[in-house]
Amino acid sequence: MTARPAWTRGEMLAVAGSLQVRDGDVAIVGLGLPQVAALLARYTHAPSTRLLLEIGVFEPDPTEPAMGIADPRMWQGGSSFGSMLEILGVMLHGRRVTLGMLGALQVDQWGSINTTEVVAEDGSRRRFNGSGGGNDIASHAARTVVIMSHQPRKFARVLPFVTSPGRMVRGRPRDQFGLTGGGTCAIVTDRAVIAIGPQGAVLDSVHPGEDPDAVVADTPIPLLRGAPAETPAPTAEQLDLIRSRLDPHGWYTR
Amino acid sequence: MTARPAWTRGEMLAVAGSLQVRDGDVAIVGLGLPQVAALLARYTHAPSTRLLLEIGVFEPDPTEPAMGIADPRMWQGGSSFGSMLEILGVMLHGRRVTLGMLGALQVDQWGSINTTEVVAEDGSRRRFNGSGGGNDIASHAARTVVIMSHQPRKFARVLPFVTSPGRMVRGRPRDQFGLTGGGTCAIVTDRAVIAIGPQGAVLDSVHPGEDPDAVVADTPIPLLRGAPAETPAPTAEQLDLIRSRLDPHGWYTR
Amino acid sequence: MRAGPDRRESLADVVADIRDGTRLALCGFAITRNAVAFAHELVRARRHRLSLTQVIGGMETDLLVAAGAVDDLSYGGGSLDRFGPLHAVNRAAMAGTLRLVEYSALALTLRLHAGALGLPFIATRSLLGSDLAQALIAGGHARLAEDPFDGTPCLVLPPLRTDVAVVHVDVADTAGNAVIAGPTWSIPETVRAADTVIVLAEEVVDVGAIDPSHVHIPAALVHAVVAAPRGAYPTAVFGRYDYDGAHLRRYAQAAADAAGTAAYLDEWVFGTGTFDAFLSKAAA
Amino acid sequence: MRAGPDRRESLADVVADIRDGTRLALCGFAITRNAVAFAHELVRARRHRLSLTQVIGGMETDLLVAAGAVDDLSYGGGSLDRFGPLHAVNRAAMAGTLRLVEYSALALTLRLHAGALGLPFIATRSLLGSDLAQALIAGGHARLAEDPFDGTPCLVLPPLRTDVAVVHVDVADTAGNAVIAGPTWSIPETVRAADTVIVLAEEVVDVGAIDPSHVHIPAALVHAVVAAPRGAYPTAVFGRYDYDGAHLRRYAQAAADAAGTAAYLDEWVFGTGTFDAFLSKAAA
Repeated sequence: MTARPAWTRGEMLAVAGSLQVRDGDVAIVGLGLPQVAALLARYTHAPSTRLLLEIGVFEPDPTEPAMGIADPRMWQGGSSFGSMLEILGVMLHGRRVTLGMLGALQVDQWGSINTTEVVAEDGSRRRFNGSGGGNDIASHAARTVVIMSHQPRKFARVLPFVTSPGRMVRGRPRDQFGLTGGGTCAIVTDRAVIAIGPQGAVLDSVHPGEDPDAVVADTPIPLLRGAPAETPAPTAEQLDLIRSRLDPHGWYTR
Repeated sequence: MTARPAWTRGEMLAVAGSLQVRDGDVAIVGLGLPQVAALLARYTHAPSTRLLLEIGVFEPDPTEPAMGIADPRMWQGGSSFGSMLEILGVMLHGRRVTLGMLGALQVDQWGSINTTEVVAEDGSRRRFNGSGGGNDIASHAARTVVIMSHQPRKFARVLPFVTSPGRMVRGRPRDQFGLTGGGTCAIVTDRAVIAIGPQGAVLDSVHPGEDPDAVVADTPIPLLRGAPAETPAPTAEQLDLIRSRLDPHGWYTR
Repeated sequence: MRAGPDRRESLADVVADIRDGTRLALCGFAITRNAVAFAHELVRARRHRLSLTQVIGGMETDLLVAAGAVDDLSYGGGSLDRFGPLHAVNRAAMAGTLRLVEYSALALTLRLHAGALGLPFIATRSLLGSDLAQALIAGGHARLAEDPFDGTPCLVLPPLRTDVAVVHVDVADTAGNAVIAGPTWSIPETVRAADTVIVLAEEVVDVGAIDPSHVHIPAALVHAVVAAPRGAYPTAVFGRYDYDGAHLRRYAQAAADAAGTAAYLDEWVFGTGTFDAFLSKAAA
Repeated sequence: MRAGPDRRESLADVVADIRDGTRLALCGFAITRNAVAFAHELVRARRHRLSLTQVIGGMETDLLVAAGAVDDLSYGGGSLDRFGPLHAVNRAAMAGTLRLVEYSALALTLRLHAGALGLPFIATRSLLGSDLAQALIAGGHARLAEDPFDGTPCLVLPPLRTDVAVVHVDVADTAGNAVIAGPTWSIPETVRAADTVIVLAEEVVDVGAIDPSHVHIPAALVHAVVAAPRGAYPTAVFGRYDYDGAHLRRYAQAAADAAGTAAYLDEWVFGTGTFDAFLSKAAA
């Protein structure tokens, strides 16, 4: 019997996501959990991380949780405000961004991302939000980390739509297309961290209490099981930051 | 015997230049006399002219004479300040500029301009200020007017250097090169107005007191004499504006 | 400084000048700074066959599509942030009544930037390898090319211009010089790529009241200035008012199906008659 | 808002980091906002073989060339406005000791813009038909191309980046967020195309003292902030101080020949030892 963990799956996801941030990263983050994970990193092990928001905000320091990138709460404390061309153009396309953190509707084994449309089992299509800056971030950031919940339908060997390219696209390495960034290096879920390397997807770590085989079974893409580590459990400091400051209403982590 | 005119050659040049401005023009003006001529037009027959300065000034309304485009006196009263990319890019290259007014070291019979280097009779070369925004203005303004003093050495059938293209370059119409603006439509000097049309240079008008034949003799480019009109003489209002407001120290017109 | 032309107009007047088939650009972003007052008036004027361009779609986009005003939409995606997706856009696209041309946010911004600058075309390394690029190339909106200097693959995009851009700003003077507080996303490029720019402003001030170093949209580009206090409601305007989460949620729920969408438009757009009445009803 | 890193450095420190052969970009324009304090320090440090880029050259450019610090200069022309031409630049170019690569002001700005944005290349319709284009094409700095969408001729330019850009601003905070009053010509593109940005500021303020909506150069791009009050003298800083016409005239007269140039440098740059001493001497 396992003791009931002292954190939610969403909290574990935010913490595991935050660990992908390296101190000194220049990071562009997408809507939702990536925002929480990036801010958590900045308040803990990666204080000199510089955050950028595609809407045109440099180094925000929000004091309230936000409903998305377009929620002015997220821009509070910004060091300067500019345009999207400044963030996605000068900073990102100009190769000054070391880390992109993105959500995904679906991913494949090379970390390519679909945020455009899904196809149900009956063949019907359903549209979603499209790229926004997602394609640009996945194209140009030195590293891209995908943050999403771990549901089998969110993994696909062949995506119905490649919104944003991973390490390989259509069987070819990404640099053959002229892409400048390094591509997806990790898919962080609420159960595990899947590293995307030259050989494809590798189970890098499973979160405390998760069984690697069960995770693999619920991950319907080619995935090297290997001998995954256990993801560090959330610390009291991390949980306190999430609960008191970053997501007090539990919009993202509960 | 002619009575001594009640104005200087420079004042006549400023006035003749100003008459090239049409009310409603969006005009980019170069350093010196073009500034005086454009402002004179705006204060007289063309009040809704919108002036732009390549340095990044919209609609300046200076109250003091300036030593050039980079003299902050010239920016006073600007409606807004922006960048060169805004003026030479969005406004000019984006085809919103109807009139460019430029000085020139030398011109040819198609209104091409040299502001880069001249070759003396002994073959020695002498460098000048280069293009600045001049090439861009001559390339993209719907009409370009050259304003300069009338000296034979400033006219050349074959320029030693084409800094800015006129109506024809190297024997080919300008649009064959992909240029978007209309090219030079007039060369205004302190003796005459030379129109540049599909057939080349035509003596459009001579200033009061000038002999058309003498002007042609001092204009060593192919020039159709025809039956030139007399340029309207400066009015008292124009002279007063020049002397009291636009060029009180006579830097440009005396 | 001269007084400058007085470009003030009423919302009704500027909407009257927009014809069916206009290539319209909007400047809102999800739940912030949407030209909702303008969108309402356009819906009530029953304009059709608009060709819409917007880097990131939001409530204004969804309202116009919901009303059947839009034939095609070029965008870089969109949503109501966590309040929901653009239901009307997604439904119309699935039904085939709306032609979608989809970009990344940067790629569409670059097309507008090229349009603004009059560049013959613009090259990027975004979109490469994606299905977005495949669809754009198939539609004639992009081409694969080689960098002429180093031979590497890239994507070239044609400039994009529109007839009219509508933007909601904080302050504008009567001549059109406009100021935006906070981030400006693709507003600079969108307004500069339009032949006609309509500025809706929270506050309209005299010429001379704005520091010329702080102007985001120069008067030389602006054709009409419309006083529209709270005109972005229920979306947010940074430093002035928050989005109304309850109203956004109400809209997102209604827009989830066609009947709900029609009922929302009837009640909140057609039924109110004016934006002031809409604001009063929403505040009640 | 967080305090941000403290990027303040002394002028001597930033100049010490600039090596012979550096690709340096300057941001002055003729007689306005030249980084004269920086240029003096660089001359005194006897740097050589610099590769200089500046959209419009001015006094700072001429001083560095006069001191023999520059091997090549990419520019769009330049002058001291009515005070004179860039004598040292023109003389060195004629003598063959300075390689000039000449553009129009827009074309060079576009190259820097492409460098800033990481575009593979950028297309323009400036320069077409001119001898400037001929020379650039011959030098590998431009190519004729066809618009891939409509087949019309245009010119394509490769992106241009530099190692270090130096800019004189009005106000900067200690983290590097910088504000410029008045027009900004090609400063935005020049600083964004550099790997390292050095900001010289009339005033250095605490983080938080600058309205983030008014920042022209975001701290994320800046590597050093140097307090340099009156550091643009004898050129002008809009709203703060005028150019010194008498000193500019003195320089232009001296620079008309090599001996006068050397004498000017000896007296006003080497002889003063520090920029403060130069300011005191000039005010005497």
